[in-house]
Amino acid sequence: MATPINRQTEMTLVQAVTDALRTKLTDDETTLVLGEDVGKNGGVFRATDGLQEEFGEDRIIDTPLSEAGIVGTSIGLAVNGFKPIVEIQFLGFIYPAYEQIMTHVSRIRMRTMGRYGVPMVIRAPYGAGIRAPEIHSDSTEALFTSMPGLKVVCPSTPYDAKGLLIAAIEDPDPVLFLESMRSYRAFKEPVPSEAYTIEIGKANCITEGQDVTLIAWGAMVQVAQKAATEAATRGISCEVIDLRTLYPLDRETISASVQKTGRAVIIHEAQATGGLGNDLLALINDTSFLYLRAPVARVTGFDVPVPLFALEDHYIPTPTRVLEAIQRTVDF
Amino acid sequence: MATPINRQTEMTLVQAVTDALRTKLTDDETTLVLGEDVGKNGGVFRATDGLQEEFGEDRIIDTPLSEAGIVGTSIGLAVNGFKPIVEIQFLGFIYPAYEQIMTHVSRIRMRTMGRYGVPMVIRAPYGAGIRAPEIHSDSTEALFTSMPGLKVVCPSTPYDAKGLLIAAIEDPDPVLFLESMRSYRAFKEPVPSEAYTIEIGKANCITEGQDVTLIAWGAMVQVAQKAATEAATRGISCEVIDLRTLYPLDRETISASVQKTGRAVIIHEAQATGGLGNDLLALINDTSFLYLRAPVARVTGFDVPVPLFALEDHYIPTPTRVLEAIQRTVDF
Amino acid sequence: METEFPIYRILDDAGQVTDTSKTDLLTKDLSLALFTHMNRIRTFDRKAINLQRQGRLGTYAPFEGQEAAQVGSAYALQDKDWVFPTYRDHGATLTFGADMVRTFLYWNGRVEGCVATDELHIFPPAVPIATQIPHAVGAAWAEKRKGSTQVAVAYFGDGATSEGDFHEGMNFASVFQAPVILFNQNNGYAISVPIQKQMHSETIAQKALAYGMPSVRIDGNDVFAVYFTMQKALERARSGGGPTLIEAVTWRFGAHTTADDPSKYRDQERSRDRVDPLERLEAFMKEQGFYDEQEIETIRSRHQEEVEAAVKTMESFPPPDVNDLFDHTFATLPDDLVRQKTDYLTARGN
Amino acid sequence: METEFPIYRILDDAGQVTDTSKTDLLTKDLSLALFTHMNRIRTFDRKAINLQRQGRLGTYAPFEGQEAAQVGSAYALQDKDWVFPTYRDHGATLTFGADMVRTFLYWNGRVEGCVATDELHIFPPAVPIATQIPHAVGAAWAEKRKGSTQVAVAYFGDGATSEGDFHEGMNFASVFQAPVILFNQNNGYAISVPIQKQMHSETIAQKALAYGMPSVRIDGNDVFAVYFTMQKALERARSGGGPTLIEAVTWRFGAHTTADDPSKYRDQERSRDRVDPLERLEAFMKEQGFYDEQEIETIRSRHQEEVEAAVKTMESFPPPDVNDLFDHTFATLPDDLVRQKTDYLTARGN
Ligand SMILES: Cc1ncc(C[n+]2csc(CCOP(=O)(O)OP(=O)(O)O)c2C)c(N)n1
Ligand SMILES: Cc1ncc(C[n+]2csc(CCOP(=O)(O)OP(=O)(O)O)c2C)c(N)n1
Ligand SMILES: [Mg+2]
Ligand SMILES: [Mg+2]
Repeated sequence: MATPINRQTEMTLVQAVTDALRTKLTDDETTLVLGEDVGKNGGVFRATDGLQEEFGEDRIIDTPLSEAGIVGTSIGLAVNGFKPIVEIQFLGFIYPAYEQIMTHVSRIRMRTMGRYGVPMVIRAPYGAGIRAPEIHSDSTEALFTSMPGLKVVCPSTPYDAKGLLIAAIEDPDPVLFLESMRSYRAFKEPVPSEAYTIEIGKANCITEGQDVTLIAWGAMVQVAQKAATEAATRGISCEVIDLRTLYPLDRETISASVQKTGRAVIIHEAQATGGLGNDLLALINDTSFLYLRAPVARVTGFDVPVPLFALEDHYIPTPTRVLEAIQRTVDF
Repeated sequence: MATPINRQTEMTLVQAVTDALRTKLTDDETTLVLGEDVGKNGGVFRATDGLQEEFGEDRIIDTPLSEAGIVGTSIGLAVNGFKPIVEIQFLGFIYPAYEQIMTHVSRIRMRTMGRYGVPMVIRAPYGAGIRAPEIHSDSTEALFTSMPGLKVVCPSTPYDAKGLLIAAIEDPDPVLFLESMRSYRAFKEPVPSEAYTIEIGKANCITEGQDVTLIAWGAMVQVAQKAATEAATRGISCEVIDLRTLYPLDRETISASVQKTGRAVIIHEAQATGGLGNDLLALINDTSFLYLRAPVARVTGFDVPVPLFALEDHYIPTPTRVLEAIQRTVDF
Repeated sequence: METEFPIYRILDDAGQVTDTSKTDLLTKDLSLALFTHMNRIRTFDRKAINLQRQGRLGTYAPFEGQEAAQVGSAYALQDKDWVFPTYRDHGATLTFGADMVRTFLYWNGRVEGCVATDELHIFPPAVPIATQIPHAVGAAWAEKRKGSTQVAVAYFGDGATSEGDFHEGMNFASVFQAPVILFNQNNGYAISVPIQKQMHSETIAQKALAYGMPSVRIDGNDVFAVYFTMQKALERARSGGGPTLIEAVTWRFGAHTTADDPSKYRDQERSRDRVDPLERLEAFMKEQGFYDEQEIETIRSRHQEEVEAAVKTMESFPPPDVNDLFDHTFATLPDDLVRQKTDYLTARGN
Repeated sequence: METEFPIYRILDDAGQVTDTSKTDLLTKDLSLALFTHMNRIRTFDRKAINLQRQGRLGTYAPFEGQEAAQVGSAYALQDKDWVFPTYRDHGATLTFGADMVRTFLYWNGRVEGCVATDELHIFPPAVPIATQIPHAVGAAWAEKRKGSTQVAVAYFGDGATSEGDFHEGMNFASVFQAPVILFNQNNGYAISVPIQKQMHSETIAQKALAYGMPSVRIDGNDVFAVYFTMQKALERARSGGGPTLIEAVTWRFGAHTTADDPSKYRDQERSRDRVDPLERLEAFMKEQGFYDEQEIETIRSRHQEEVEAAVKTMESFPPPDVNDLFDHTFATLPDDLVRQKTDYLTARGN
């Protein structure tokens, strides 16, 4: 099938996910999509919409309601020639599969000295901000970035979503692919029709600036950008880094930026304690200590369970809170 | 039962755990011990040895091999008048219960606005260094310190073990109580026969020093102390802090120490990425930025799965590695 | 081993009595009481869907079609029993005595909606599937330890039986002979996944065989079958006979939630052909002469009023209190959390 | 539903044939082959315990008493099948073809011991209980997708049936009709916990009823019963008939592991009274005239030599390579991990 080069379509992030899945389902027969309601229903967010019609029930598989079963069975499929692309309906429902991911998905390559790998992608919508029911809004990425043997990726735009998802599917190692629900339909942008990849492990400096480095991912990138725009009106020039890959971290891009600006504000939805922000902070401590003109600031969720949605706007970092942190950092 | 005051017995850490359990089983009828092999067998490390004989099968309960079942059922017991003290056989086997801990144990108080609390203690041996089989040597404390609504405690001495465990059992909120296997029988010390508590949330400055603050917990406290002794011969004066409580962190003790010494080395068995060291680093960044004369150093496991035991000595931080970090920090 | 699991029913689809051994028990009082609850919760349910459509409520999980299962089971309980519902069981909790205003609040993302009325032991709805099953077992076990005759009920769906927590809860219930009722509403679907893809077993009831636990399969749309089966299981539990699994075969008429489009995965027209549990009960009542138009009309309008009043109260409820974001994380907040709270409130000018 | 689960056996305790329909199949060749494997793994097992006592091996999990179950099941497999063992199933994996030196290495904490020989598909032993069950289901499902006739076997104990992963694996196996054998060795104990405290069901076999899966309960100490039952299940799986649960009732003579003291929880004297599966087979062979003292002696000393040689090779194996601590975490190590490795090795003077 000859794909026209450079054709582009306006897509939302969730459409770009579907497009990436379709691309890989077409060109790699070993790929399978497994999950709850991914078939006829096309997934609760429609990320797999139309795929079962196109690729059949044999490749787009509605599983029982059983996260450990899905992931555990996919391990067996993965070591025996297939590439399972698993959808976990919401990140808050991945915990029943935690053991399988922790002791097997991430360790099988090490435990077999490379004889078996687990080329599995686990896709999971995450994050708050869409007035979802309880436990549907967790952003517990740090539970996975801290798991040796697993990569974690999180796109913030439709373009990145397609390129990163294809890269994740092609990766010989397991990748957790986090999709911000708030970003799913937040905006459209042109996405090339052909296959392309975005390298896992590389951050994206989306706005250059001189005074402060803002680091964010997923839905928080927009929050950071808004704060940066506002900061500009105050004469503060922010460099905005979209992390894209949460593990492994892009040490070069981050340290280069912080060494230039001398200041950093990290923004994430997860709570402060145990958040990925602390890994970034440690990276900056290790690489850029002498460049720092102010403590690294973190704007995060609070150290409380993600609340029911009536209070979620108080929980999620806002441009205002980011701006306050920028100002504090600059004023230090 | 009149307990003689100030009587002391030489005990190992694991004996102190048993003693604390016996103390609370005696004075609080709502306490129950649940776990795999905790009954006749007295636990695989003998932490519950003799308790079933003393308190009966009704209070010291051998459960099915089912961590989610143990924790899930204990939630029901806890909200309905009992204080379950759960033994998870090794921290590496807690993951099947991760969902129950993550979405229920830690959230029920918040979700019911305080109507129901979960006064549960989960005890788990953790850590490497005893040539144990695979998956028996994890130290994934950060998966729990990052969970809002849960406290995490880790004693490094028999005295602390008894006082902290009693405090944990008396706490109205759930506490994960981590017991270093390497410390279980490492040494004995006098432990008072009567009940006493050590406040949760307070660190213990066990050695005062001027040049560098060493922060450690569990088995790493001894490693830190050895390094401190060695450093002293080089004329470097180390302050050694035994963290005792891993969540909530003792901000005052840590920041006061680092503000005095201007340098910090954090030691833990878990891997660097996502380790609790990063929370400590963030705390120091937030409180003591201007006092720091060198980047905070971390001596940790590597970002790899805990290896099978033939390689574990390379994985676990050693006094030598700590000493190198101390020297690097002082020389910075 | 009891291994045949025919569907037990007292009324047939048309409301005719099929188990005549029960005829004497099917009194007017009982019929009317059950009808009243079923009509009340249906009124609530329809209103909630309506409010959601108008943007006055968050995503909502309707239970229309499952009223007999929920009312029949909850009505058999005693006040001091424990109820562990899912997100679809507010019909049961309302019947048991949950506050209607708080039930609405729950669906508006208000944590106040998680807190049960007064002395009732109703857990907040379990959202992670099947996780409430071990909780119910533990609470029931606690009652047994106390020597009381109270029981716990875990509500769960057909899809929930696939989760490990279902299995571990069933096993604990049987090993410790906890006085718990495992009340399954088999509505044929877990969101879009039909039961044939969920399991290879013919019935859910037979799953109890794995645990040496008594079980029964009933017509969950026959409120009498539900009520009397539940009663029997409760008696067994209260008298030390241990747990029972009840499979109540039912049907959800509407969407999985208001965010769901069932026409993606099933023919909604044909779905609507099923016999409505309320209509079935009405047919029975009419046949027996228990159905007084005027009386029924009074009940209906009473429920309309009650629901409207509850909506009003819900909508004039004090706005969410940001303190609640922090204050219930621990019995006593750690210093650092106090600091986070203070910083946040101070910056917001509080 | 098949609901009675009598224990199927071909030989009785004394080695007398009870299922005479099988007599013709109980040939000398088969007897000797099974005997050979059983004797071989027992020799290995006893040596391993010995080495552990001398501090030449780490904590070790012995399987004495379970040789018939492990040999009978593994001997029925084809080379290209998949095996998912636990920490106690190296009797099965050795029979299937695992390397003896590597098996020793495993118990010395060497990751090399996790890597199967050549083309054999043997997963590293599952230490977290029951987690291997879904893996086996997935691997089997993959074979089915490829249109092959290969199967996967999951080995697991009685205690494992309590975990959620057992349940989820069983359900997937049945829903997707995976060609997998769920081979349970019910040795009566999970460490110290007797099966009566582990479950309320009379048998493990009956747990298959929950999944509409065929199952059978057999005397796991009768190597013929194990072998022929396994064969039948394998044939079913290979010909598209889906999964089978086999409950092989057996007994562990020794400790749970060398770190365990069974006298804490059971009478080891009485435990030793059980009929030894090897002795039972020997009795049969003697009765049939299959037992040639000299031949047997040759086999025994061959195994002694093999095991001694393996120990020697194990003990002269190259020392652990610190590179292996890092190198297999990912197919390509991330920069930061390379840095961690280099820093560490440099500081150590490498
Ligand atoms: C652990 C977990 N996984 C997935 C979900 C998403 N989810 C919500 S409801 C549902 C289907 C539940 O089906 P069933 O148990 O039959 O109950 P019903 O909704 O039909 O009442 C799913 C998959 C969840 N809430 N929890
Ligand atoms: C998830 C998990 N929990 C606990 C343990 C500790 N443990 C190791 S073996 C064992 C008993 C297993 O019993 P069974 O399944 O009957 O197998 P057997 O040891 O008898 O062969 C336990 C509890 C573990 N390895 N994994
Ligand atoms: Mg359902
Ligand atoms: Mg066993």
